[in-house]
Amino acid sequence: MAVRVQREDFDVGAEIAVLTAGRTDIGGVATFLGLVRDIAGGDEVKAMTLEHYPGMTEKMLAEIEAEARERWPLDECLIIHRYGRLEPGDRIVLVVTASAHRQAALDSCAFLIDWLKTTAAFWKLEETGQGEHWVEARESDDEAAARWDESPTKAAG
Amino acid sequence: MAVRVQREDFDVGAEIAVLTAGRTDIGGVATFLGLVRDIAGGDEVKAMTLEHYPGMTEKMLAEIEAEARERWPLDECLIIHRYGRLEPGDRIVLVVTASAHRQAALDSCAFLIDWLKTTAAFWKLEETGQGEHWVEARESDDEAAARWDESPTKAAG
Amino acid sequence: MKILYFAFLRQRTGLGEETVEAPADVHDVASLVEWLKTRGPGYAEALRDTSAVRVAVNQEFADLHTPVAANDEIAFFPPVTGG
Amino acid sequence: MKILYFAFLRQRTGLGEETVEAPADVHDVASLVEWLKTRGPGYAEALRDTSAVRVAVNQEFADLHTPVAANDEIAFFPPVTGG
Repeated sequence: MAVRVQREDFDVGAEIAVLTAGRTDIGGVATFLGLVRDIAGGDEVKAMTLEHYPGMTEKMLAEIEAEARERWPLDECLIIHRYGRLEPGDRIVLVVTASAHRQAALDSCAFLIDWLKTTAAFWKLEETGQGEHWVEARESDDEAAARWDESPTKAAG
Repeated sequence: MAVRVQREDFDVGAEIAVLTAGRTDIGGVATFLGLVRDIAGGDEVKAMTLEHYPGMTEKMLAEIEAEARERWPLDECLIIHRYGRLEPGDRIVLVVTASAHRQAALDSCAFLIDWLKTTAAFWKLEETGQGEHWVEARESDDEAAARWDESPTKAAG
Repeated sequence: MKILYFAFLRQRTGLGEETVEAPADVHDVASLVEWLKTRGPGYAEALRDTSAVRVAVNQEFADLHTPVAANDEIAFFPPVTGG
Repeated sequence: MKILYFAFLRQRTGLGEETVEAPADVHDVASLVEWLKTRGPGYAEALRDTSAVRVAVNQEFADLHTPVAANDEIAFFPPVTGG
């Protein structure tokens, strides 16, 4: 169980390997890896700078991770989020959830990434051909996160 | 776009790296990694031998991959499934889906793993303390796969 | 025709694959099954309960009424359990 | 008290963090905002439209009515956009 907010890149395979090493009780590992896209709202994105609130951002991440662990039977859970200046193709966020049952792993991973993409305390400065601008909160993301206010899907095996 | 049925192990990080190398249009990569568990139906599992139908198994995997690509806007899709004798903790299956939008990646990954776990042409011989037995098809898995007969969730961002 | 057996059917027949020359009256899966069962106790045991057996003809799911011909590949196996 | 500014508020105030001694009549977020706005045009501009500003007191989301005291950490930022 871990939450990391860091400037450095991460290694997806190595992170999964650490979580699953020597474990024989984990049936499924769901992973979401977010990358910086070169297009946002129709504009070409040259780079993006993520700002966070050191302390509060981590605290909120730890809280949502605890909520996921309460809602689903998770053996392992890892959230890594980068900050600083990132360019298209760069890794930005990683969620890994591991459970005996695949549905718990899949659902909790989707829950966490929806939360991260909408509610996590980050602010994004995009550099486009039209200059720099701060990204505003998006409606469709809020809707995706709102789906999780319902009760979770039952683990199906 | 690839389907592989192989005896050899695979490297999750390396597979994701190959799919995303040099790409700046992919926003999200969803991954499901299946591992052999040491418990099944209450019995301790010492090992499991997966048998497949060479030719037909691959053909069915290619068909379901094509269906996923039709239902969701995927940039990349990879399915690797192992056969042969596997022990608890061993990697058994990998699904990787990549899309500009995270919901498409998440939903298609869940769709594919549900299908693989229920409908893929594999047969499992489990070695437990009570000897060897062939695993029978499970109801709860069929229900999970049946959910996908409905129309897919709309991409949410 | 080429006949394949998987999982418990492979164990009971004692082989995974064989090439056979079926009699002329074998024209569909049902008649093929009846003929195979006459080939020995392992076959009879494997194919005794056809409700527990699935069949594919040329790598497509089929049933007892599906026609079979000399160059076909016919596979018998239990319901798939998934990966 | 320690005041933090993020994103466009950091750019407009020209600083990410400062420690201030607020006057005695600053007792909640609303009165803190009013006082900060008197400290210069950057502050006035950053805090002009409080509907576009979110606030946290001691790393918990707060609002204009939340009390503030000398040792608190108060942060101003736009609505979060997520990661």
